[in-house]
Amino acid sequence: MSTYRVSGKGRVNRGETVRFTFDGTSYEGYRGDTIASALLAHGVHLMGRSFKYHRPRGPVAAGTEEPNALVGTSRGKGRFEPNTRATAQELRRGLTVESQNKWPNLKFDVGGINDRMYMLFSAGFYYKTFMWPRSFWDRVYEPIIRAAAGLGRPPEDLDPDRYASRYLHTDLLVVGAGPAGIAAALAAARAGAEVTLMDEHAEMGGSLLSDPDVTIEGAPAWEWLATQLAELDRLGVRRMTRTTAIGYYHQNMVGLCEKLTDHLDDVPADAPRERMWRVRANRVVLAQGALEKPLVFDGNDRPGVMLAGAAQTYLNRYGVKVGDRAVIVTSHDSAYYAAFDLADAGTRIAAIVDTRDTPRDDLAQEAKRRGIDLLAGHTVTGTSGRLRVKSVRVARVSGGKVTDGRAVACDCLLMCGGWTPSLHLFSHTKGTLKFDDALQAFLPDYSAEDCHIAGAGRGLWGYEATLSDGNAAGVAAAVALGHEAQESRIEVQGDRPGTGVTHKELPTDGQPGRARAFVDFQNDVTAKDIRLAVREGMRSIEHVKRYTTNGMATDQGKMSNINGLMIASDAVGKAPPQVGLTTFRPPYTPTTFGTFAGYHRGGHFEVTRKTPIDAWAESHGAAFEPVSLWRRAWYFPKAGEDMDAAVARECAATRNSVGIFDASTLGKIEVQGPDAVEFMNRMYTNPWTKLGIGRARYGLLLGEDGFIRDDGVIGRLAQDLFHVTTTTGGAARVLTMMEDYLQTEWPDLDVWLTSTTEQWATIALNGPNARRVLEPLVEGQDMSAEAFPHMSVAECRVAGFPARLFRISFTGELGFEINVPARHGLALWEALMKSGAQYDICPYGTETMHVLRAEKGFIIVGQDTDGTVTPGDANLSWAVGKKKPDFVGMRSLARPDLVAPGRKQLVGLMTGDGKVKLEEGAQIVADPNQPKPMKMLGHVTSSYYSAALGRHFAMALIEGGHEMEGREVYVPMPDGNHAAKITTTAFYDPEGERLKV
Amino acid sequence: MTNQKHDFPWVTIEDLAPDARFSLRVGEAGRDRAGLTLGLSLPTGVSNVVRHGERAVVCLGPDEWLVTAPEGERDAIVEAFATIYDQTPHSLVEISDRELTYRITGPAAFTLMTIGCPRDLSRLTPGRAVRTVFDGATVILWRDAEDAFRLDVWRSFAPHVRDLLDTGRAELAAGL
Amino acid sequence: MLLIHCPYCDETLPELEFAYAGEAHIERPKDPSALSDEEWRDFLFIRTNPKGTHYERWRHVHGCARYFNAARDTVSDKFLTTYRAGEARPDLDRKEAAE
Amino acid sequence: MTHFSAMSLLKNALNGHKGWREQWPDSEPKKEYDVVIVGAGAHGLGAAYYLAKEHGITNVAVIDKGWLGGGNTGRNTTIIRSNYLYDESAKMYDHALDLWEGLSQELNYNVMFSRRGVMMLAHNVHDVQSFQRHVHSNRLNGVDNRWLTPEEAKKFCPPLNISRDARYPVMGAALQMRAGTARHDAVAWGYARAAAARGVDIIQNCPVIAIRRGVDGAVEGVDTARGFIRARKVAVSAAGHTSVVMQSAGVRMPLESYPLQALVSEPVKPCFPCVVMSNAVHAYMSQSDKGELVIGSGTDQYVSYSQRGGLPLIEHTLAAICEVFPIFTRMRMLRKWGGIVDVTPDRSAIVGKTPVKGLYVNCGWGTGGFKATPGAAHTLAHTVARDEPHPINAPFTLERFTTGRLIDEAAAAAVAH
Repeated sequence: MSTYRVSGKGRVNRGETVRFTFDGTSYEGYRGDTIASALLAHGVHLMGRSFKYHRPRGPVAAGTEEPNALVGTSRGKGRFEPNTRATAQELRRGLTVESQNKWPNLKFDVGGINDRMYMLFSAGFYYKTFMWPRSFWDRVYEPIIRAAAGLGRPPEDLDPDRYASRYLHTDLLVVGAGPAGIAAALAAARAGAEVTLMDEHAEMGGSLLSDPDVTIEGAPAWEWLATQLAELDRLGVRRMTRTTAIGYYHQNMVGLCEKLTDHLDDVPADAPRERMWRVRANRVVLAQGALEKPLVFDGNDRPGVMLAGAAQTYLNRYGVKVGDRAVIVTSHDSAYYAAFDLADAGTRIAAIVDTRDTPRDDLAQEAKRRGIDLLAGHTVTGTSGRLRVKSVRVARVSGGKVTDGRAVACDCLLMCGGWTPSLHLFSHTKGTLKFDDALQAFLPDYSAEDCHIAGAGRGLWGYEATLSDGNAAGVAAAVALGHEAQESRIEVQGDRPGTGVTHKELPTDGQPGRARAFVDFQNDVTAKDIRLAVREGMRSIEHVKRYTTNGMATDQGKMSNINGLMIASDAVGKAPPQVGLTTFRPPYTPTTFGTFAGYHRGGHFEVTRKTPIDAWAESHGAAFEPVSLWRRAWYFPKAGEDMDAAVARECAATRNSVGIFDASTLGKIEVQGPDAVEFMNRMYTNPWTKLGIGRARYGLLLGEDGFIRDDGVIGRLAQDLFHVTTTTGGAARVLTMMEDYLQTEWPDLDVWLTSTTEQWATIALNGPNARRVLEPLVEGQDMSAEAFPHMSVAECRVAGFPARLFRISFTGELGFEINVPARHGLALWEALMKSGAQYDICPYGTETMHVLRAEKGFIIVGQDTDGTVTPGDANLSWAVGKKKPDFVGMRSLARPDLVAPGRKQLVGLMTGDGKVKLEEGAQIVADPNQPKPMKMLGHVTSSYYSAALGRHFAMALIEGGHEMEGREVYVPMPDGNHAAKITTTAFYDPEGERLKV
Repeated sequence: MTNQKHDFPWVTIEDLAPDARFSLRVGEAGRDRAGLTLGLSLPTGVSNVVRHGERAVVCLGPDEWLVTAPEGERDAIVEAFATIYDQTPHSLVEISDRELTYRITGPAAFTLMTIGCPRDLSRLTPGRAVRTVFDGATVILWRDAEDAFRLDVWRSFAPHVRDLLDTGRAELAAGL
Repeated sequence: MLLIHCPYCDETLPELEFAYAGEAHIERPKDPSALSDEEWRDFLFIRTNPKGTHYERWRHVHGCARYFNAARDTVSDKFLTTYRAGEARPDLDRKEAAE
Repeated sequence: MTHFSAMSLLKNALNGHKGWREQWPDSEPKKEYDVVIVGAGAHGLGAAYYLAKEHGITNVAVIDKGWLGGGNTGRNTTIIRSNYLYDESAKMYDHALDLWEGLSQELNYNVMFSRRGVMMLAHNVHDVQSFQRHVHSNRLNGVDNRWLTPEEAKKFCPPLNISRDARYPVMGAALQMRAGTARHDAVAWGYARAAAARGVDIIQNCPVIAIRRGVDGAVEGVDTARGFIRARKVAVSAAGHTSVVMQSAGVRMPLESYPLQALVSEPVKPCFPCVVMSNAVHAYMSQSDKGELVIGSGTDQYVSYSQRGGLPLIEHTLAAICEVFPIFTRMRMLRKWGGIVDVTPDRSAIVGKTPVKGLYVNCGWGTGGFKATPGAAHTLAHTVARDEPHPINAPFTLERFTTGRLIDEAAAAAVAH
């Protein structure tokens, strides 16, 4: 069945067959195969369709740089992913593979019509048309363009897999376990360095896996490799395979993505699919090797046309020959070795077409020995074949003329346009590159990070050179880490050194304007597209890239960038470095969102803070609302109640008897020290000096810009000790702000700040019966109105627990806030519920709290203020110490616009009959019949139904509102314009009689 | 981590019973006196721990110490510090209920900590403790031994941290 | 993610433990009320925002909780030095020469 | 200028595309211009275009240190909307939106403005209040914006997770149907081509070293890497680099430059029909015409010109995307990149005159500059031509930082642009 499998070749496990399907057909491969190698073993080259022209395509590479052979892969519901590289995905049992971007099927694709009309779809064609008629863009053109674009189909189901992450600190990280990387790791580890070595493939060895016939230090390559890996293990080197270095970040932080289960037949329970390693390395060796370049000629994209090095890899690593009759076209010596290996494995080499005039003598001899026709000084001008290449047109090039064209039959065409040093990660560091004129390649220049580049990444070629260079890099890294080490040369017999030349598109005897010479295979960018872009004024490579989309496909230019640059620089008439190289950007290969999200999915996306009383609320049916990171009980609906009904009941119960509320989320800060009062004076608008011990006061905090930032009740427990409370959302911000001033502006103050937010559970008890519920539980404090008046604080015991007890009210009712150590919060709650049972004590949530405070005109920072509101705007001038020399934000209150008339000020708003609920956020106008855009006076900040008032009421910020009391304004809402009268914000018990108990 | 599978992925996560904990803040001038009050010499240098009987004091910042003691010693400590306040101004705030504590022990404890802690833990040698971050939550991380850690986590963040520790433990058990 | 040396802990630690806190050496005026609107604006809002060495504040928020100062190159993001709050702006040329 | 049309495309297709000429010349600087604009992003190029077209001022140079459109123009996630809260912002962005709608035809360059609708998700009661306030305010300002229930939001954007159990449940959304995206490069190129056709010089790879002022304090011109260029009016539109350029004229700015990252996924078939913004979760996403999911990340915390950006931010961004759209965990990130955004203390732009005679500035757009492009360019041109602001950019002064009359969208709503 697998006619192209070569016996005795490859590293796949012939003892273990693995069955999979491709477009519904079942195939067999071996353990260790990729999808591509297994399909090629069955003679299947056609694996995909290109992006724009829907041209039939086969694999051109044998690694993650593959632009053509992209497939959808699946292992069942929720485990489908598009755009998987068939050349990198290992086979596993039951793997389902589908081809992409075709309809109805891969062999006959209607989208191929685009290919017939290619002259219309030139670079940037869409910028020039689809503009008329104007309305057609939305309704006709764009939907068509969109439907045609995109490669694979998107995932549709929830992903059952997990993703993980870890931090790793290492002395030396070696990226790439080819010959240079292994040599570097070994040299450093031998010198005593702690080393991590990683590689994106399933096994280490890099190009050695494709070159078994070289002899290193006296041993055959694979034997040498096994020995080295064993020694690395002995030396304790951490070796990671199937792991890609995706990005190189600041100060030697490298992100690695390790694929853990995609190659496994079965996924173990609790096993993550992929893991992000955030590695911090003291030194880094980048040994990422080099990528083979395609040659650019008409028809260079047909299935069966692939990189020579890829063919060599399929043969030696997977034991698959990619065809029976091959033509090689090359500008580099390396392809000769591919040709020889294939010839030795039984593929007929119809010709080696060398674009250079004088091939290396020894290579020519070797070709001759094998009876291979060597055509030096030749070019390829075209290919034929629809779903597989059938023949290649070769021609002589002399004196710039292309002559003597003839067709050579073949079933595969192996090309090599030289090699590009892989400098992606180096480029992430903002390291600079310099163009090497001899190599016609960019090489690393200045490095911004502590890293070394080794091997082919530095433009070196041949095993002795790269191995020795790797050794030198490992030694250099070890020395930099403080170890002693000596460089040594690693000797290689039967080495495969080589050089080559770099081309723009190959010369042709055809019409260049008609040539379909592809540069970016996936995005269907041809040489003439690039020349057109230059002709249209795109002179920078970034412009060329963006105009043509060259290098923007899923291989991110690994195949196309340098060829594109060569052609662009030729068209511009400048040297390549003057035209520029587009920046390589992370990730090195596309990486799943899941890997980046890691553990932060579902319930673990972000912390959900819960109070000690949360569990009680949950078991009593509370509805919750998120408030910053907390979840808070919103209301406690009884059977059949909606939110409005529940809130009305909770409000009434509290006003009529007693309500209980979990206020534990309030921020709490202990301010202690001899200068505590001075510190408070400077931070808050209020004066604190005269606040008595055992007394509490409402505190208002501004930003330095004069606008309200936070508020809360502050109790003085001792001469030098304040218990500060903040809003729930403001807790961390306020403490940060206080620390900032204390540490950097006023370090002379003797005062210390400690967060006690979570030390205390805080329960608010409000209502005329609050004292009756509480008093029986209190020890050590006289609870009478005389001994413990409104705005008092005391340390005592409540329900047997040590407590800080406040008599304060955010409702206008007799109110207490009891703070007990958090572990006792729930017990206290239950004790109060029990004590309050005879008064029908009613638990209430944040919504009722909001209504009750609004009835009293108390603001919620962030709801009735929005970062542009001053104390005066919010009716809080009384909270500003008039005699204080300074406090945070005071100077800003005197800025021109903050004292100008027409500021938005907080007022009450009452509609006529009280039946209308003004929407929060609704805008206020003087004349609802004016044309749009209307002059808006302000907006509704809070709006509720009040059980106590028997009507709806609202608060609003209105321009000059304080001067407008009694005036009528309008609130346009979707259901019509509502007239409303401006009032004060003291809606309920304006004289505060209810507190006098 | 293909060659690390032989690591015995064994790790235990325990909730510890609360002890008495205080945040102690005092300037340089009062440091000796404050130490004396605890019957020890306050450690200087962030991450250093000094123990005295069952009391342990870790230096968290230049003027900040975390004091831990058996619950029974709580009142004595409060009273002792109250008596020195006038001569030695300081701030002693009880935070026994602010944090919950997990103990993580076993050969894989170190690896488990690396799922949430960005620090180089090899530099936190046994016997030391620091305030740091674990999966976004501020924690006090104690390294009691090579393979024994403790995490003090703010009460409302603790379930989040615990959840990740449990996930990590399951991952280690799966061998991947 | 940057690595930052905390001058109080004397350790070089990951950025995740730190919070950036804006430009350094902008001292709050002793008597803000004496300032003109323009002077007050300069204090509140005007920032150097240099392309090059930036003197800035950080807080070791998940650590010793101290605010401190740093000189950092905003082009490379590399820290040139860090120093304690209240210390004078370091002479970087001299520092370099000494090292 | 060759007119672009289906006919011209067809004609050229038949002759092998030999007829296309350069869309704009790569000009050498002249000794003197009436106006020099520093920064050849879409804002600067657009201002040059409107100077020429609406004010008849064609002796204009747009100078850039690199290639045109290479800054934030070519690095943003192309979201266009105008449903801002404050009248000042709503008017500016709605003015821009009006211009966006006819821009392809006006420039004879398809900028692919796609009215896909921008949906902003509310995840808590505060969000609901804030977005409702936007909806109300926008309605009275004549700006399209409406409120959707979670179910309506899901219908509009099927990948959305509206489960009540989500860590950040969707409690509703504000939808601006007129909003959408455009092809960012095309905007720069379209303005460049149209400006050049009217005689504007576009000078690339020519860093401005300093703005030169005369003894009277007024602007005299700019010193560049290619020598001094005289001009009595200079407009700085240099985004993240504005502080540095303005400093050379002795003007210190209320600006800080932060690294901002964005990313795209591999391309897939259409699956995401609109733009979704979730400020509470920090997720911003749309799908490009090419099929890539385009995702905006946040700014790093520190001032930087490195265009680098850290890994934790990307991790958080993609966690946020997976929270709101959990079916996308197996999608792959294709590339991420960084830009430098200039941010003012109130997160609103500065467009207008400066204390220096002849010096104008357009900056401080933070993460929201792309959507403003035609509006900013148009009002900047007006300001430069008349030496007084257009009513629409009049509130966006430098003086507001002295008077305290800030336009603080972020404080008002905790909303990112």
